[in-house]
Amino acid sequence: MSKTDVSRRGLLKTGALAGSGLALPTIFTAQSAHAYTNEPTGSSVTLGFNVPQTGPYADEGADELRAYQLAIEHLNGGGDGGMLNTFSSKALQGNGILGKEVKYVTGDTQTKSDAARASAKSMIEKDGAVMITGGSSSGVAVAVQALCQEAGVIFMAGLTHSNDTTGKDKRANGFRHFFNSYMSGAALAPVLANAYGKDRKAYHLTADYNWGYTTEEAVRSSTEAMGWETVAAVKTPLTQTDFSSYIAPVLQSGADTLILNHYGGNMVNSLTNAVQFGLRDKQVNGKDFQIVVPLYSRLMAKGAGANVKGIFGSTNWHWSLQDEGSKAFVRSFGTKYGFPPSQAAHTCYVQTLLYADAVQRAGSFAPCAVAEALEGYEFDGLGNGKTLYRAEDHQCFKDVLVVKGKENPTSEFDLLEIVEVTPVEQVTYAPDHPQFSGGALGTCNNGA
Amino acid sequence: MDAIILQILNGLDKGSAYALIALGLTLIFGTLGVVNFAHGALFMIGAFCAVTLSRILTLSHTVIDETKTDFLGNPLKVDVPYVHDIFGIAAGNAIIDWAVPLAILFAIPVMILVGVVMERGLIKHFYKRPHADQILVTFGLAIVLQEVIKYFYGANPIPTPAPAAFKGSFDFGAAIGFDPNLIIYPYWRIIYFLFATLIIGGVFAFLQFTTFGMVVRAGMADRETVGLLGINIDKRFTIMFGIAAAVAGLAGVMYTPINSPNYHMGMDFLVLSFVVVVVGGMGSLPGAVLAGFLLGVLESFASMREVIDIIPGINQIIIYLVAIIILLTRPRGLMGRKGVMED
Amino acid sequence: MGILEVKNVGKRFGGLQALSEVNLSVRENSVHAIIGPNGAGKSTLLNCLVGKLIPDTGSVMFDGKSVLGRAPYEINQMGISRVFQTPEIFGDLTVLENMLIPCFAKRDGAFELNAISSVMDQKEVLEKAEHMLEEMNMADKRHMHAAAMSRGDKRRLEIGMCLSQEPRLLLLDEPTAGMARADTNNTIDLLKQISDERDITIAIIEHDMHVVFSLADRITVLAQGTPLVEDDPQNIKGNPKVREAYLGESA
Amino acid sequence: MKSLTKNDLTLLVAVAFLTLFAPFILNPFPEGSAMAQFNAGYPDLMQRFVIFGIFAIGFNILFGLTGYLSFGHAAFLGVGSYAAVWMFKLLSMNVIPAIILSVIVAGLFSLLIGFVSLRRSGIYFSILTLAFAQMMFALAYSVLTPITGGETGLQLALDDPRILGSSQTPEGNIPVPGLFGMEMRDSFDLELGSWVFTFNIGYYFCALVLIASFYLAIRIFRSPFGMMLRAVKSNQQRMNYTGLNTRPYTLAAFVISGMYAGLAGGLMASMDPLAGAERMQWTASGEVVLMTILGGAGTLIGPVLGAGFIKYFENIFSKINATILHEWFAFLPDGLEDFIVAILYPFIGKGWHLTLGILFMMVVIFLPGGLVEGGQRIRSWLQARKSKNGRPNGTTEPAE
Repeated sequence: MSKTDVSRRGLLKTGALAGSGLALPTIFTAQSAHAYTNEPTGSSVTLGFNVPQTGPYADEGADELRAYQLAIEHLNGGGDGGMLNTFSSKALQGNGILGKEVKYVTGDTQTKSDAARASAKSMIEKDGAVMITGGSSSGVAVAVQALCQEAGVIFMAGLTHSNDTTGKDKRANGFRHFFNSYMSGAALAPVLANAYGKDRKAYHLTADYNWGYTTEEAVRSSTEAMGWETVAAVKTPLTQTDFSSYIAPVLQSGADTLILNHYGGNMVNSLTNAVQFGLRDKQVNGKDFQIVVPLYSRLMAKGAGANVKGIFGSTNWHWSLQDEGSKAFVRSFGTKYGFPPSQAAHTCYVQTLLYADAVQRAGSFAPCAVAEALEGYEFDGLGNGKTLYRAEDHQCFKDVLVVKGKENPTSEFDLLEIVEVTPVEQVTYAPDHPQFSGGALGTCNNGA
Repeated sequence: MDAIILQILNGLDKGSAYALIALGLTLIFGTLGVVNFAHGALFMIGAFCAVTLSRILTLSHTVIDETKTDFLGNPLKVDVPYVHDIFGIAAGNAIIDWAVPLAILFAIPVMILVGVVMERGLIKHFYKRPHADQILVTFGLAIVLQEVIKYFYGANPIPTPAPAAFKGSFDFGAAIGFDPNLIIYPYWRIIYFLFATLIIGGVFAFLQFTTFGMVVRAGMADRETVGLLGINIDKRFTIMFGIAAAVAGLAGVMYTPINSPNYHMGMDFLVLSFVVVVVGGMGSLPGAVLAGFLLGVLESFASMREVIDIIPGINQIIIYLVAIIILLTRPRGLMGRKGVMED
Repeated sequence: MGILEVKNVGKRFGGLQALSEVNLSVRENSVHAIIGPNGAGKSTLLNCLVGKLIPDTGSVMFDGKSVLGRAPYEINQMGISRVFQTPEIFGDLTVLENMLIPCFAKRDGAFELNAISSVMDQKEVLEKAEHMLEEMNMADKRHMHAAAMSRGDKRRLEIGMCLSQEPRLLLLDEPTAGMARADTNNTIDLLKQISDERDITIAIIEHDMHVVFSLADRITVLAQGTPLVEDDPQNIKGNPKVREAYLGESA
Repeated sequence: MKSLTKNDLTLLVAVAFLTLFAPFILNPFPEGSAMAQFNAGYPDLMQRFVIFGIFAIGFNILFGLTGYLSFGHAAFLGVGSYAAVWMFKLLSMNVIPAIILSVIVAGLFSLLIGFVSLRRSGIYFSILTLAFAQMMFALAYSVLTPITGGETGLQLALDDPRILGSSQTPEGNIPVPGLFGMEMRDSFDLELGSWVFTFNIGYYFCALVLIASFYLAIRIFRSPFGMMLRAVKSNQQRMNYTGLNTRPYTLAAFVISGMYAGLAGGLMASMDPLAGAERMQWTASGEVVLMTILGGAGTLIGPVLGAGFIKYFENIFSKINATILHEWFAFLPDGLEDFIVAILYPFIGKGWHLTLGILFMMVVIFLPGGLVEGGQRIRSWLQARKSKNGRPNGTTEPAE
């Protein structure tokens, strides 16, 4: 019994030791000694690339990482400079950022919000990253964005398409270059009305989670505004792999258009299933049955193979664009890696450049200074034409591409063709648009 | 009415896939007494047999087409499959087109080999270990197998279409007097259903009518007695494992046109197939098949929008809900024997 | 009126009538043996007595209270302990722990959430367990894993565990099955000693006539699910019906 | 409160030492050195070590003692997190009420699920727990989005009502979880030469909770209740015929381990106020099974070691990429360097799942007692060597 007393006293003692540590700031430097989180003091600055390296989106993550490495190379003055040469801002000199050499660390999001936050935290706490970027899903983007807000670093979102990222879950330290559900709907609707007529009955299959909800809502309201009718909207589980029981009843409902609000593996499977059912060979209400995929990505198109042929969708960017910026980027990416970049690679590359440029213009890595430099900033030459980083919600406004699956692809990367470049005016919305309501940016956080 | 017929049809089709996977799982459990968490991985490897064969068939050499350019402005490199050179373009394309059915022939020896190696190399040492250990080691194996596949084939799904001849769907409704287009079902899924029934029937016939099958059934009933009779049951069980692996593999091969295969498809099916086996009753072959079809049909009904409108989210949980209800009301599943897996 | 009264018990498994019209009365403080050829229904009867099976018909009264429909642990708490054919002990636990568990069960009942105090602090229970081990001559093995002991020791331990609960009725299911002669004799001596020294009733199911006639005060012969005769050992030995049905076969 | 045995006391002191000095132990390499990437002494990972340690300790009370293999324990961690975040949103940013609520909520859920699932044993029990957890995950991810935040997870917002405390800080930010004015995220750096050691308040809070949880686990292991649980695993038949009702014992173990999971979930939310549905998925439950087995099921220290091992793998090992490998082997001739990197590459960095899978198989095959058994084998091997050198040795210690 005396032994326990020893252990209890021992506990108290060690507890007191820990307590005394807190009370001795002369030995311990509290982090508040820095002006902001992870202020780079040496000759280099570290950026954190948080991309899925394991799990179903690993290939997309790998492409994002390639783009980041290319961007770092260009920022440090290596390679052919890529889009630095076409970027409207000439602040960056090719000598790093503010003269500091750019280094990077990587983390694995596993496409899970918990894991993504863990890897982001590790890059912030252990590796001293001053900015976090990347990701290939909205859940991850929103989670990491909130984390960066708390930690006091800048978050430059990668591939995230949900309205919420710059809508109800927006944060002052987070910025998104990628387009969103609303823009997809707004860009697609006129093209669809043009191609398929204004008298259509649509059947939505929607992934049963946040991104699915916002995409369905956006596409629905835009197409209904064009005169389409929505016959039904059915939610499908994230873990679903065989969509036959959802697709089989579509024809019975009298719908003549199927809209697949799915992404990734869900989209590959639902589209494959729908095409397999021969829906596109059918005639309903005297019209050819059609399928629409609001958000396309190249990896998804690759997974769905020949099934994408002739199917409309939207993307943020495509390598076949012929503006100078896109051409420069495709050239340096293609030369380095042997194949053209995906839209995920593009947005990640651009986000890195935009961040570096903002720091350069602000003259500081302090998140609030960077945020201020990005807010309301207008630029060009990065592949999407004239673009605005809107101050109210930190969303980029730029042209949106409506694409369609190519009938005769010449290679495994040549799967989509651009149908229309929807001008930015058509996809712009008011900051308080109902689809983006709730939530507030808050104030920027420099951290401790 | 038409909607219900359609979902029954659909449920039978889904169920045939579940039944096929659960059948192999039960076969292994029933004969060897091993809970094989790597069974989903066998299904996945089967699917990748189809991918591999189609890759082999499309092995190419590059020809430079000077008239076209690639995305960087260089002359376009065109891949020409060797089968084009050997059989001519038309015949070559036909062979590539039929890669999935051809993969059946390719997969059978591969899967039997995989199964036998797995049994001799690993499972054999776990007959006497607790079920928990078996679950854990095969779970580890499943992780390893899927990571190996991912290393070689990437994380993205790989499209593996059915032959062009099976494109489109059959109009059941029109055949039985409904309006056209009300009850349609894809040809390939009908083929899958028939294929599954064939395999299930084949396995049952094999166990019922061959001497080998009789010994195995006796072994499933009472392993020790058969051992006492001096029959080399272990060797037969190895073969049985190979057969179970082949069944899982073939299920995978034929599944590729339905869903593009990816490295985690085995894990996706794993939980579900265990639910099927447990609902059917551990160790009962007819139970596994029955439960497969039952869950397939119920899942189809639960995904009807009329049902979801009444009970939101039911499509998310139906499988688990059924599993819980059955296990609580029928402790040994639908057709399970007493005393199996209760320690 | 015996301490255990079995009246008209019948049990059917599908097409097999395992027990029918079983009547049995075990007198207090006696040693009562139930014998019979294989398949006579001895084990089924035993399972009906301890709550593992519920008979289709009839009644089983222990000390004037019905045991039917009660769970095994409840029947145990009424004062019936059971020794199995193959010793059922806690193989992963030490011998001392094996003995502690029935002692705790005796003191605390069917369930007690006693998660904070250490086993080693429960002085009176510890003492009782140690005492019982000594009585069983196993004190030197107290830190051994129970599974590592010989079969005879396991049997002793099991009997000791049952006795530590101070049961009024001890049921034994072929306690010497598979034992060497020496172990069998030791077990017989042990049971004799128990029966002599304690205020306890013993019911034993046994195959081995040597054991039966060494121990029993009274014997019931079971054949094809129904009692053939119930009498004193000397009368049983001479009973021609028994010789024919049972002893004749085995001789 | 009576005595712990000498072994248990040593173990407790060792755990206390390891956790309290973790900032030093986990940062053995100087900042900026090539080995610095193997340092694990940053707050987030240290917090994870101890939080998952608590989770695994709790899981072990169920699995290690009773042998009931639950494949749905992550669900309790999940509901614990949700409860804590809701507490932050509605009541106050103090972690104490949040953690208390998460333990209670997890306890209630485990009572309900345990009551139903424990009607069956063996693999049927595993499947029942798996089914419940998957249902909870699926619903939390989709239809329950208003309560759980769905895909993005439940997080704090600038307009949370928060009865005790303010919705926003004066600077217009969301307040952070704290304990009577100490913010969980606050850290102090100690620089000694080129070494930097970080002391984080949140970590020390978790560490104290871990030590308390570990102490409680020792008490449970050594209590009559713990002995009964081991008896359940060993022989349920004998339990029943000894007048013991096994069901309440297993249910109590299930609820206790569920509450441990809830505690871990509450702590996780206190360190990082976001609760995602993925932490309830069956793979997350599988992870805690891996931790417990890898460390050594049924032992006291094993689960803590296993948790640390897997989290280290996930967070440190996974970050080694090809560039770093090339740096390591740069001293070799080019051809050889590429060759070695090519061989190692599939197993490290993003291939860490593969290595973990192989390792896990190895442990199950060769070391069923996990790392603890490995340690014991090494120890007895060393002792055998010692005694060969002339000193006789006593019996080996009973397995811990």
